[in-house]
Amino acid sequence: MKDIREDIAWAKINQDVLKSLENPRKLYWVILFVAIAMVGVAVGCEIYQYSTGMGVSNKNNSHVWGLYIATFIFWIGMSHSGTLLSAILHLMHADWRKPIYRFAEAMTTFSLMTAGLFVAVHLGRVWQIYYALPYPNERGLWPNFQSPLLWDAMAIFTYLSSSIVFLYVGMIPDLAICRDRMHEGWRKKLYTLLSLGWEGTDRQWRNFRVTYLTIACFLIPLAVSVHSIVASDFAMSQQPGWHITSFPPYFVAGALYSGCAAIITLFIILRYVFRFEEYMTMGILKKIVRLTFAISMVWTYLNAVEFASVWYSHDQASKDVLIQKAIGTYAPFWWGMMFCGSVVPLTLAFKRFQTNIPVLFAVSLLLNLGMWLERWMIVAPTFAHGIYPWAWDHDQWPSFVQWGMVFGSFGWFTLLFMVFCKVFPSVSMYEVKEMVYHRRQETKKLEATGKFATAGKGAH
Amino acid sequence: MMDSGFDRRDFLKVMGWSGAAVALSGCGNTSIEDGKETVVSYVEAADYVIPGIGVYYNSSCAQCDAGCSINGRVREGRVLKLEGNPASAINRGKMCGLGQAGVQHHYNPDRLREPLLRNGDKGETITWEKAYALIAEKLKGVSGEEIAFLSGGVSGHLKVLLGNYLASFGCKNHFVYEALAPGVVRAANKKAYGAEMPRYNINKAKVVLSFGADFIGAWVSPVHFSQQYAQFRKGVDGQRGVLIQVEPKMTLTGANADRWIPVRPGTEGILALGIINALGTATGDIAAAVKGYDKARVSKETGVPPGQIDKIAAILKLRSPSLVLAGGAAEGYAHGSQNAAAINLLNHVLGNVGKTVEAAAAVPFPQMVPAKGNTAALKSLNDGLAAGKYKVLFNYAANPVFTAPGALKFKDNLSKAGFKVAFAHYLDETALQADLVLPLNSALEDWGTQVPEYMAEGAQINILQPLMENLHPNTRGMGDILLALLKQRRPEEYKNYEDYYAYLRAAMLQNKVALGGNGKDDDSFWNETLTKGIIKLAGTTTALSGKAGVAGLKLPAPTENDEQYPLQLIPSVNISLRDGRHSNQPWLQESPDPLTTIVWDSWVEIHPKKAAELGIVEGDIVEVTSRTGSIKTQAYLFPGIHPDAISIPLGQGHEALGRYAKGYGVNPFQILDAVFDRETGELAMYETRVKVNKTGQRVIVVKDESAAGAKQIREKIAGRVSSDNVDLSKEV
Amino acid sequence: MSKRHLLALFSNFDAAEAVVKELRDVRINGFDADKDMIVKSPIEHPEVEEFLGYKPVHVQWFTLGGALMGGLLGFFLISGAQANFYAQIKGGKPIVPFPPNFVLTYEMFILGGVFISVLGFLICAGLPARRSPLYSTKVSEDQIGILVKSDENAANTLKAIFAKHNALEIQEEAGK
Amino acid sequence: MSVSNLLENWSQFRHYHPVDDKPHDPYKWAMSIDLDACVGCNACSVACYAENNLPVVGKEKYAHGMSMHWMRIEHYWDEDVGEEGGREFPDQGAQFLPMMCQQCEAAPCETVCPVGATNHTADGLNSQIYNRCVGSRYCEANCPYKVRYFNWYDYPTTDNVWPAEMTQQLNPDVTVRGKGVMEKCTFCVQRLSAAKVTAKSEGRIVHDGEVQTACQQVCPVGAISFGNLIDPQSRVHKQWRAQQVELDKDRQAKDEKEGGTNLRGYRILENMRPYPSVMYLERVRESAI
Repeated sequence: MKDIREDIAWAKINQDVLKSLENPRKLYWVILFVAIAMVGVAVGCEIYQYSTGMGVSNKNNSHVWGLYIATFIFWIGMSHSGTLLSAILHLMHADWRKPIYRFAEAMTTFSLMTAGLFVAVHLGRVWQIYYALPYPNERGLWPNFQSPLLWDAMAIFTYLSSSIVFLYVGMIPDLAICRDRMHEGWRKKLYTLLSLGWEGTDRQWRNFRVTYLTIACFLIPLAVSVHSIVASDFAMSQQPGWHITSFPPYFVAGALYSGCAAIITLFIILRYVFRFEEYMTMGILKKIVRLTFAISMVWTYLNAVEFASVWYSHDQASKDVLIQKAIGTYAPFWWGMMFCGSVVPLTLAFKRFQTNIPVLFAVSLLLNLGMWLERWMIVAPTFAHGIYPWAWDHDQWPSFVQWGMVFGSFGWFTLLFMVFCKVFPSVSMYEVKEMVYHRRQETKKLEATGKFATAGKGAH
Repeated sequence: MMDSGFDRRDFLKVMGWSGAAVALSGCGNTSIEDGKETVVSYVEAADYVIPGIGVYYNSSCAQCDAGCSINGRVREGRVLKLEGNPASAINRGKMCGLGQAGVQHHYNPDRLREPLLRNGDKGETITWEKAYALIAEKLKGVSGEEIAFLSGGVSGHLKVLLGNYLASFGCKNHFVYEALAPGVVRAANKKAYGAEMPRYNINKAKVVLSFGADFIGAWVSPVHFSQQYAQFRKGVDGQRGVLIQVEPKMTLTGANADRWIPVRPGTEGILALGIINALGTATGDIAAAVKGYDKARVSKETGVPPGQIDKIAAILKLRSPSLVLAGGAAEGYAHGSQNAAAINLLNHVLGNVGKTVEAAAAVPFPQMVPAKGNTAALKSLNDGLAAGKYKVLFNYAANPVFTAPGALKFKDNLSKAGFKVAFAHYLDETALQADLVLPLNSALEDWGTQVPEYMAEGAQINILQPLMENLHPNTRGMGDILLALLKQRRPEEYKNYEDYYAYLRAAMLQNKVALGGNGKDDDSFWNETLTKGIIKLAGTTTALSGKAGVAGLKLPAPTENDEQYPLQLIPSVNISLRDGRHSNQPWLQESPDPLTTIVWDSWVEIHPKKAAELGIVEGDIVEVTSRTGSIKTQAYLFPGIHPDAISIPLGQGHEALGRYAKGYGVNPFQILDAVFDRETGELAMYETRVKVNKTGQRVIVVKDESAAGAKQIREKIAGRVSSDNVDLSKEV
Repeated sequence: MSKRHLLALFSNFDAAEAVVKELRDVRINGFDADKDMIVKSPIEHPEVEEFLGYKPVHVQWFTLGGALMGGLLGFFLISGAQANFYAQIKGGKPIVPFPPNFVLTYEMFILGGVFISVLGFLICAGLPARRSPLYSTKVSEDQIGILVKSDENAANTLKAIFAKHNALEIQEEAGK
Repeated sequence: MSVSNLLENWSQFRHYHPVDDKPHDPYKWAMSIDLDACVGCNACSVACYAENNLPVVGKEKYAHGMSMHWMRIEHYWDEDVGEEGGREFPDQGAQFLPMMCQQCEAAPCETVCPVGATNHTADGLNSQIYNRCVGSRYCEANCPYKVRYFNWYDYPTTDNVWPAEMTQQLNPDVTVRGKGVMEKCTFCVQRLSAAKVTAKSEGRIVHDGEVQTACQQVCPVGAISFGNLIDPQSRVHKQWRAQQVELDKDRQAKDEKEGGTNLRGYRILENMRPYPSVMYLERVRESAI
């Protein structure tokens, strides 16, 4: 099955993609409205928590972190898929990434923006959040650079800004297309401004290629560092269940995993909503699905490694935490995580499911659920069953405030993403053209060598 | 470079705090900004006000009757914290949590501020003049017999004034009622030693065998005993003292014992005799009396294994002097006096009398020594009320409606009294029944003298002096009130005393010589006295009559099982709430019970084994029913209790008193049966038998203890070591 | 003598390539193939570079510089901040600990690298650029454009060449 | 200025504390608690409420585990009590343990604070800077003893925490903490600094017994002793030395000895290398009874 038809006319590509920028259908408005409503819920919760105190989120003095941190990790993780597709696959010249990397990158950016909010929401005195910024001040005070939380802040800032830049640079040629195709109006002005007068001259293309490559090279180690830093929030501490060597790779794997799952979800949605069957083809879907399956197995392995190493060690405290995860208060969620994360992906191993949209949609959602549970199961059980028995708490169940924020964060993400899809082309037109072009060249070569009977008909 | 940095920081800190002082005065009614307080110029401040500096004044703690001397920190005319006065032989600069909370009694938002006169079921504010006039009017043509004065333990000049006031009517009905006073033990001691409260030298003893005397927690003079306990543990030349605690429900003292012996409730006396028997040192009629108490029988009746009895006897023989104490758990039975007698007998047999049990010094002013009393007094008052004998009833520092055993129906009888006057700090359960309620100063605003019942070395009189101006303009000291009332009766005698302070000063100066002020001029003597806060006296000691008598010593066999009410109810004394008069002090409510760490509530302690039988788990709401009544509260599984007994702490379950007390927990006093000690007629607190039923509800017990249930897991947290492996003599 | 622009559009790269070759070979005065010829294409297409001949790209130098600058800045900012006069021990670790500083230096290294290379890109690619006199939106769709600049008199020869390679469309600047 | 400072004092900035650092000078505040004396009466805890303006959170919040007792009295039963085949009764009593901030020399809470609100001070305390705290609660998450307490609500403005009258009892030397900051035992730093300032003005160092913590001052059994560990005259110094417990060791030499020693000094979770400043003396159990 082909990733894409070689004979799509370039002009048609422009039309099809640009159609996605035209006036939205009713469904779009419905989704948008729902998203806004969800955000509303979160805002309400935050106002309540801000004015009353962190207490309303129902944590306690030994159980100081909750869903905020867990969901924070979840969103950070989700952001890694974009980098995977656009950077890693780019370096590997896997050109099937081309039709889908744009929205993946957008996903990266927006999930980072969502994650960032949780840092703020989590703070007891969010109004003092600027204390954590390294800026010269008359008090001669600086944040504590030894704190993994600060590394987080730094890493996330770097990652966010870099991926925004990456997204933008990669979009310049398309913005030029939009500029040329759009009728007068604010959009035209916007695109004219953003496309920086791009005309696709040889000089521009030359530098463009090199730049894009360099940033890609930077983004890969960056992405890895970001999630291993998030991992060190836990691994650097002394708490049982956190102080584990394999955490950084484990987190990175988990990140790629949830990212890929999310890509499948959005792939399917976009394909349906914007009628992108021509570009987001089954062939590509199949490839992502296989990739996801592979990563899910990596994740499963690292999970096993973590348990094994804990079990093998003499650290009784860590063992107890592990046991508590399996049989304690959090057991249902922990087993849920194991099921969603390691069992559900097995369906992806079957050919007939690899292209079955409804199944894939359900599975991808389950995988994401599993990954969210994973993050929660990293944070909570250690507090419930730490080193110091006297402080073991009585099963802190997150209050509606915490749930509300988590709920709202999905709305926030959707909101950003929907707006993006209407303002910017969510499929990279020029790269799809390249893809089509190269495929055509290949078939030509094959014909020349007489291997192929069929001739891909040229567009002109 | 670093040092300079550090100096700067220290400096900043200090600045910081004075800043804080201002900042925090912003979060209260003292804020100058909201104009609730007039700005005072410190140019001509009163000499005791040094802005930003805490000054300390000596006074006395009135939270319980132990009579600790305190040292109050005062700043900008506000008392901030109470610390112990090192000069006092009783507490030597130390304090207990209850005493610390004195400031919260003083600053309590629920304190009474105005005299209240009953108007229907509401109280309306009246002036003091009106109140006094009203009292005078009500007393007109009322004979002495028709007046009753109920009070808690009073001593010092207050007692003198009170006496004089009652005498002015020829009234003999002064009922002194302290719900938790060791009435039976006093009587037993009087018999055995010739003194109600001899001095116990715990610190001199090598072994302390305590029958339910919670001397560390809440018994007689805990702070003093705790200090002795510390010395006792250090021991002489590293020979650490051994504490054996015999009681059905583990008290704080039991929790600190080397051996805690869960004896079957009520058989303490039998065990004591059994030990005498096992000692085999007794002669004559004592030997004859204990002959029957061989190990087999004693062990069978008390549930203490024979080996245990041997061990106790052995160590008592080996290590002398020892000390045997009889406390709450031993006296709270119909045969309480017998128990106590048997236990005291043990002291005689061991020859402790004169060594660890010594004669206490007494103040040479008999009229000032504390008036004691227990439920027997309340009972006779109750009978009187039931018979409608009393036209006027005064009530001071007692809350019988809350603390009287339910079986007495005190509240109903109280309504039969004609005119009820309550002198109170809070609108407590009893004050609510009164017709006239007069608001009192807190102990930190008041003048007074105090004579502790339990005297440490030598005798002493404690001075109470105000640590600050009246918090509320319309409260009065009890002394002032009595004086005012006396002036109604005997204007001539008292006209020279403009207020209680004047009276007190005059009275003290009268006895200047006796009080050790010989040769000093009045002012310097008086100032010295106030500065010290204590007057130490040689005191008079009457030697103990060391006669060991077994006459009339009969111990009943343990009560056989009562099918209907299978369990023994032990109303335990919580170290900070005691009889509940201080339940409205939030620090006490939130300081966890040491053994269960439960806060803000009541609970039923049940042994896990028994609980398993009854199918009860922690947090089950159970109904505890006695012949008198029933209460519902949460269950707590507690290994430190005899399986045939359950225990509910006293002090909670207020229906009034204030925001921090009302509606928290239940009041076990309500379900106590009217069983009294045969000899003294005091309440037999431990004789109430109950049954326990599940109600089906379950709650999460609010406690500090974690889900781990007070077990050490993995890491060594609280270390312990066998006495063989330590050498205390080497320690600093 | 005044110059004027010509823009020719071609349907595919082969045609464009042929044109470029020819324009290089023919000697037309007032027209220098290296300077006066710009190829515009809708896709990033390596072959274009091949037949246009090698032109150097300098972005990577910006990258290198940026990364190093970021790294150094990062390390000294952090260590300097740790060592200011409020220096205080934390957790018994040295006041200037290497592992954390390494992590942050690493991040700053990347941050610098990314930002400066983008800056480099804009500079090297001459963006944002003023729009060239002749432009066809076809270029951003599916056609390859060749923009040349020549003297009046050379224009016709150039047109001829374009026509020969059946240019789809030839635009020319209005004469002055 | 900072960078030059960095280069000048490079060697100083590279010390590990306390293992290869010079000892605090002239002060190192430390404590020792005799569990054989401690009777678990809670007086220290109440004293702490009085001295340090701790809020009384009330039943509901206490139920949620939001209590603010800087000093908590823990009690433990022997492991075998109530277990299968174990003893039915805790007939050797309970074990009480006053637990408060251990003022670790290498405190796990310090490194992780994003804003540096908690530091190791020159006199060996683990300080908490309330107005710098942003409430990330990472310190508590990483505290092995779980002795840090977070202001989940704004207690000064919460009903019945400090009614108008009771605000007059608040200690002006100690700030009242607002919503969203972490707090913990300070070894009564307000008293320490006052004493240090006095001493400095008299050109001497604070001598033993001159300054007491609130809990030490009130303790009826004198289980707590507190003072300057460097001062050879101080009781704490003598006790630590007599017990052969060394501040900068993660396992004490005496514990390596064959058959052990007759000493009962130990520090809790020493092996995690926080180097706590509080030494506990094991409770003694009589073997003859």
